[in-house]
Amino acid sequence: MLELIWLLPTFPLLGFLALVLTGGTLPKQIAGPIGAGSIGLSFAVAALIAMEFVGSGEDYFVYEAWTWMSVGNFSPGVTFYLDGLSTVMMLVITGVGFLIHLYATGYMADDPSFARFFSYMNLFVAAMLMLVLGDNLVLLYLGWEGVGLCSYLLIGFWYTNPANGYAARKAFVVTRVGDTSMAIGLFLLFAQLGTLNIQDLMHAAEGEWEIGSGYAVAAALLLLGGAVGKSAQLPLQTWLPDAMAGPTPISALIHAATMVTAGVYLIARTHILFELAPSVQLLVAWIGLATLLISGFTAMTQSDIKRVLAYSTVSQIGYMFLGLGVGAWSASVFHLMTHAFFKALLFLASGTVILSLHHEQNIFKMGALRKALPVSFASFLIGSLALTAFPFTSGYFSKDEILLGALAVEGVGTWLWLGGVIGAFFTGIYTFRLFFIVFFGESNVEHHVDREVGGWHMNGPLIILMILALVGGFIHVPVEAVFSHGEAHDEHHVSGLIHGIMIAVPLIGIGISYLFFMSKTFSVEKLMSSGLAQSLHKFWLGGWGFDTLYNALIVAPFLFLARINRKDLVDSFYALIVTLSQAANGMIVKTQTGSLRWYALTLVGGLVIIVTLGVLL
Amino acid sequence: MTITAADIYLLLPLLLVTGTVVVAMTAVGIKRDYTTTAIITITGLLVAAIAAAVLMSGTNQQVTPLLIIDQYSLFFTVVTCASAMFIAILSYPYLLALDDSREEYYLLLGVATVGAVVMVSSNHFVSAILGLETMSMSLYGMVAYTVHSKSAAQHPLEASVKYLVLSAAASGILLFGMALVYAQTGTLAFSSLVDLADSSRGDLGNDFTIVALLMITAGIAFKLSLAPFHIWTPDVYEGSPLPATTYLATIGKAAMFVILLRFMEASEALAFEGILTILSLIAVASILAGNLLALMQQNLKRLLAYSSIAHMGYILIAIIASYYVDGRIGIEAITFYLLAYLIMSLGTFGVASMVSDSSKEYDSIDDYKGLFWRQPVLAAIFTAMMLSLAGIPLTVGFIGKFYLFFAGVEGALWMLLAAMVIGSGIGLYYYLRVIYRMLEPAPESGVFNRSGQTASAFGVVGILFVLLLVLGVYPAPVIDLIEAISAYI
Amino acid sequence: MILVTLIAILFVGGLVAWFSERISPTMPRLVALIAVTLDLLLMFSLLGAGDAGGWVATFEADWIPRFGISFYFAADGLSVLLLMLTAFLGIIAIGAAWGEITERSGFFYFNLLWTLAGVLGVFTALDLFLFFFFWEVMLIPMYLIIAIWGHENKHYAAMKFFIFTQVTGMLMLISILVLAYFHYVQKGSLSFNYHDLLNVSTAGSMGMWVMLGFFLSFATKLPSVPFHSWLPDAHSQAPTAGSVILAGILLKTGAYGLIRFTVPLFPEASMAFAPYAMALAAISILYCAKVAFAQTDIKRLIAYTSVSHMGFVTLGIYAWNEQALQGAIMTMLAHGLSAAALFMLAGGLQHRIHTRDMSEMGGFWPKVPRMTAVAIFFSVAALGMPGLGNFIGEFLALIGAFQANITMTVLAAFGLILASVYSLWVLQKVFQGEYRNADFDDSHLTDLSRREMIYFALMMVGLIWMGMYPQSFLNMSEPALTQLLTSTQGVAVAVLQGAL
Amino acid sequence: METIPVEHGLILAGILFCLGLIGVLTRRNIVFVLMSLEVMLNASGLAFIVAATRWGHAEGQVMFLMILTLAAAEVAVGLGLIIQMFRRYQTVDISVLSEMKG
Repeated sequence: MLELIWLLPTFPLLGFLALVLTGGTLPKQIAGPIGAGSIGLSFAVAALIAMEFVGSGEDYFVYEAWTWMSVGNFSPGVTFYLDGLSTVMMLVITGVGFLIHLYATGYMADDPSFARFFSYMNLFVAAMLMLVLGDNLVLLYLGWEGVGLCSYLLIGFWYTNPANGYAARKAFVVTRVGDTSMAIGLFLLFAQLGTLNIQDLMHAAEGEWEIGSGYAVAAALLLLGGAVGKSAQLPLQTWLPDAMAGPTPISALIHAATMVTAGVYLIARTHILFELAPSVQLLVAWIGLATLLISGFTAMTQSDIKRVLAYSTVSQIGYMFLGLGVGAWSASVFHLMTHAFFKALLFLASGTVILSLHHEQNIFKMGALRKALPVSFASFLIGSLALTAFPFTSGYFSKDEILLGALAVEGVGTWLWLGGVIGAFFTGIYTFRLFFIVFFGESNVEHHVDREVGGWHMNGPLIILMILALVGGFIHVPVEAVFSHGEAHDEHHVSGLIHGIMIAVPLIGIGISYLFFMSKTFSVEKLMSSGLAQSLHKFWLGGWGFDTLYNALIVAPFLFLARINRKDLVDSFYALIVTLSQAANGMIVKTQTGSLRWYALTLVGGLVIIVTLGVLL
Repeated sequence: MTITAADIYLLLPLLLVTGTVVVAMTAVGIKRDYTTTAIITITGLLVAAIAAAVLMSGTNQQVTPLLIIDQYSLFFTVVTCASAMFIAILSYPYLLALDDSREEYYLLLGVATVGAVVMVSSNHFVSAILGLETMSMSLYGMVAYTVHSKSAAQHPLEASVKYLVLSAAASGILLFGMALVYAQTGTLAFSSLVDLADSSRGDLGNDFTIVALLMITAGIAFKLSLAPFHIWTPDVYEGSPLPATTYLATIGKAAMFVILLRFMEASEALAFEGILTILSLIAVASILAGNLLALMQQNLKRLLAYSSIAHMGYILIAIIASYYVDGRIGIEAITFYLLAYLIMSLGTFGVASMVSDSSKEYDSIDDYKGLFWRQPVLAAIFTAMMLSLAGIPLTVGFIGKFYLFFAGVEGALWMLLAAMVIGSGIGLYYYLRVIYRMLEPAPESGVFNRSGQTASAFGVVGILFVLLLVLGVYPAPVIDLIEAISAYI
Repeated sequence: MILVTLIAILFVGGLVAWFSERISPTMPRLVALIAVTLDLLLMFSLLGAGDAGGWVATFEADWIPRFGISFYFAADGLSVLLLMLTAFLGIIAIGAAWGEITERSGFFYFNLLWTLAGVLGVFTALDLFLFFFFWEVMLIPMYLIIAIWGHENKHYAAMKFFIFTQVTGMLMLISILVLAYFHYVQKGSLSFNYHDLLNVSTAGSMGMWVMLGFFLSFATKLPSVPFHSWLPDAHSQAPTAGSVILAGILLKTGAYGLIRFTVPLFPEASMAFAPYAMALAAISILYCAKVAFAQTDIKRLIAYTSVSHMGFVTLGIYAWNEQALQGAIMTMLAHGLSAAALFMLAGGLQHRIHTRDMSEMGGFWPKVPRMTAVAIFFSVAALGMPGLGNFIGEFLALIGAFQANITMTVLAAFGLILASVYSLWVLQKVFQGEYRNADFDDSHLTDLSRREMIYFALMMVGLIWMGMYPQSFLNMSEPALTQLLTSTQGVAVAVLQGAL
Repeated sequence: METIPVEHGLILAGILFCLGLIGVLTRRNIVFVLMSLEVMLNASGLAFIVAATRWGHAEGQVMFLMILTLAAAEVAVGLGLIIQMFRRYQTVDISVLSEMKG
């Protein structure tokens, strides 16, 4: 059974080929089943494999399809590596992926390029599986770039609008910056350790580098660069909110559930390396913290329903990074999974809302929709609770573990924990701000909602995800073997007070947003009246001005250089040579006057010159 | 001293050419007939060439103090006579339309060839001057030949007067230089000028020798149109009727160069620092001036005149190299390049005269617009010739350039090589310009005069074309031959 | 013998094609296609282990004994790979010209085949004189192709192309002569034979100068900044087939020269020069990527990207270890296909809408979906997407170069970012966005024909093959490279020990 | 008896030669130009004779005779051209012969 693992990426790939080679001309009745079905099949396989693997009690399983390339001592194979971590990932990808595909068959039903959409989606899943199953960093890099490509194609799916194209390019290029740093990391690792097979690499690193050695730090930093790029963490987080330009299922699949968590996966995969570089590991924590706070603030100010969710995604991944940074590996992976559930749920639900309101995304043009859109309402309720870590929802357990992990760190631990808690507080506020504004209050809907779009293939996935979002916290993540020696700490005693705070804070957040946006006890307008508040609001709304900064520092100068040198400076040098020789020709031709006496003069002059020269020399 | 029968036998080629002229003259005396005169001349030259070729088996003998008949001189006798014959063939249709007596042209051509043959086999001042002036005199005539013709498109008069005056002045300088050398050495034969201190009368000093040598150099440089004595070239080329230009540009140059080579080798003039430097300067100046002058030139004949200046500069590099290298590579390079230069110049002018005649010459580059699509064969040949002049592989010009480069490398003359590279770089531009003109779509109007395109003319350029390619692709036999004959210098 | 046959077939085929025009104007392309296909088939007989040195086929005969020059052809795995690339792209080029060249087709295919013949000669000649001979021979027909069938500014472009390559070629000729003279001085006889010259000691400043002569010529052909500026003009003016040959094959001759001649013949000088060469490579990659981004003429843009990509080749070559060299070769092959395909797309567009100005294009996707798909594929390939050939090449080149020179490698790696910038920019400008019925007449803006699709499909398969199972190519060049590496090992070690 | 040093003779010839050159340079009338050429040639002839006397050879005189014939021939051709020129331009000023240039 296990050696059938190669089927996992194969099914989506076949689906992709089927859809592409037919030139995207397949009718929906066929394209839909192919698109969603291929993922369904690989989910089935994944489930069986997972069962057998977990049952077998093995630590890992390796299957080599073929040797990719072999040059000297550099010979990465197309090899699949299965262990607890990749099991979780592959289940999330295929499972959630399948649900989202299913949902999409309904959501995209009216789109003319239906088949094209699913071809991209399938390619994405294939690449994502490569990423998590690859046993060497080169294969991982293949998946890594592949998902980036699909993300680009899907963000720019509605290409007629230049804005989408821009968002797509931005997403690709910004992540490419990270990818490049990661690639350099790969070069460094290979140059130093002579292999890119992850397991060998980790052992070699442990063997050759003592903790905190320069190479370890450098390599870890470079890999981190890749991770922050893909997972939209500081300082490369700017692309994700714009990425919402794509169809909503994309946001759910790529920009919430799977691709953006690839960074988390990478760091978890190479956690040994990060343990060898404690400073970098701590940096990961701080990056996570900063990101989750900043995006938390920003989320509170957004008015586009998907941008709110996008920023919340960024901040949730921030939690995962925080967890990784404090060595709560399994906690991060756990949160990765639960987040996949409830964030996918939220996005899909928002999709339903948007579609029902004829592509309206501004939350202030919604309101009082709980009657009109019952399914979405339910989904949002559950999703928001899970997101705010409401006790005993999935999000509660995972976030709890992460914060405890943070607390356990000596020294800065308390501060990290405090930051995390504050983040949770804001999570409560912005999540329910969204919830209340959309589903309660008076309706600002422009064109009235006739009926909630749905049907089994849209509502089915929502319901399943609701369940998962609720009870996902009780799923056991089989990753002990992976992090066996890496786990930062065993469950030690934590005072009830701490637990109390961690439960209470999000609730307070929810309460505040209730007072603001539900009961209107406090008025946002009054708050906004102060100049300081307004400027703050502007600042947060603009995502803390990162875009502006990067435009000024990088984009503008590049465009300027490109513009001034369109003609290619180097060429003008050769042009100069041409001009010079033509000028010389112009001058020397003047000597050909045609006058005999002048000719005679040159004859004599020449004679005189050479004779004098000759005598002098 | 007496002239033996053996000497006569050795002088056969020379005598044959002379005889040809006499026969032709008598024929004209008996009955004026253009064709007959032409045929007599052509066959005579052919026979002479063959005779010389036959003699070319290991003979190396001084015939009278004036002439040296060795394989080298015989090789160039063959080349000269053959070229003269080609020119004669090409001239035939050209002059056909001339509204004036045409027969004497062949007499002039014959006499000029006599002079050329004397030059290539001379190692003595007297024979050198004798040959040179015989050739020049006849050339004055050839240049001015169409002067009576009302329809002659060129300025033969202006050309010939300029050529006459300047050439005579140059001869004067040359003669004076020779006189000084004679005063120094006491012999009119080419002989070493080094270490005269022990000669019976003591010498008149180094500077004296240098001045003498430089005057000779100047005189020769003028005839070879080397900078700064090049300035007459374009006008004379443009003004003369094409066959005369061809003669001037090919045989005129080659024969003169042989004399220069023999004199330099015999007199060891290069042993003098000053001479060496001056020659290097002249070479560089010629290469740069020639190519730069040609850069924007629109008149084909002037363009070729300028390019010939550059080419003479290239060959001069080999002469300088021959001083530095111990082997004979320099002389071989000169010999091969002269041969190559004859082939490509003859070809180029040949094609030009095939589309022209004495009343209308197509000597503007624009006249060749679209030739490639009108007359592919002719254009292909012309292109090949241009590429050869530019020194592109598959053509003899490349092997020639290869030879020169090799000589330069062995002599480690980096500066001169640099000049040659730069020069050739500029050269590419104007050669390609001509080719590009021919590639352009043909204009509706302006069809060429085809009277010049006789079978024989095609035969000539055809032969030259084949030679161009064969020597360009498989030069080994000729190289071996040249290696052998160069031993005689 | 087989090698000579390969070349002869093309030379003869060219002549036949020229004269076959008299029979019918469509005859020449057929003749050309047959000739090149025949060559390609014959080449399969070269797929074999070869002797100890990895030479699969050799042919030697006297040519100019006076100078020790001989007709010496030989091919090892490296050559064979490039030979096959040449023949393959030759077929593609004929395909590109199939419908485009209607005027004087006979002479066109004559030139096309003679260019290919020259290239084959370059890839197989092991006598340096012979090599130079072919090196120049391939230029003339290329010049004619640009000068006759080119676009609005063809005279300038053709002239520039010719003069750049010729002048630097002359410098190489001088270097070759000096090298032969070295052999004369050291071994007492003249020889232009590659294997003889390998034994000539070229250490010292003179060696450096001579090496520079070679490098200059190859760097111009490659091209590398600052000798690249002939390329954009040549490319933008040449007919599509011309661009395909130029980008796909001719540029590779420069890289081949560096691998085969420059480094092995002058190991000391090359090792000393390597840092500067790698710096030039990095500059080429970044600078030309930047300039490319600024272009509005789509063919110029692609031309500049070619320079940028060839930078990785230079980088790999001067890193001179197995990964880097394999990377360089893979990049040569992959770029050969991707660049050729991109130029065919650009040419196809120009053929359809008679403009190369991207500012007039936009939103073509719905009108030409197949072309768009192809364009996306090859742009993505060009920006180094894993799974496609270009990635293998560039990744190997970089991973090898990193072991030799970290700074330059890191700089070069930034090229990966810029590559994505300009590639996606082209897609945006041409295919995405709103379709506006622009100034040009779009009545001919039709999607790719079945014939065109076949060519592109062939190239796609090639790239995917290289990307997913490069081993079949790596194995071919492997023995040749080991040979080269061992021949220069002593020096490399010495350099590492700082002896030089 | 006391002979004239060879230098003196050569210097004299040199002066003559320069006179000739200057004539060629300065004269507009082509007839005078031809005459100046004569002077130049004869100057070199004189130089030959002086050189010959230095060595007591006859070659010098032979050369001089040759130069005389040479000069004669040159003048013959020259005068022929002058007539043509006068026919065409009604002048003997050489500056009219400057139609070709560049």
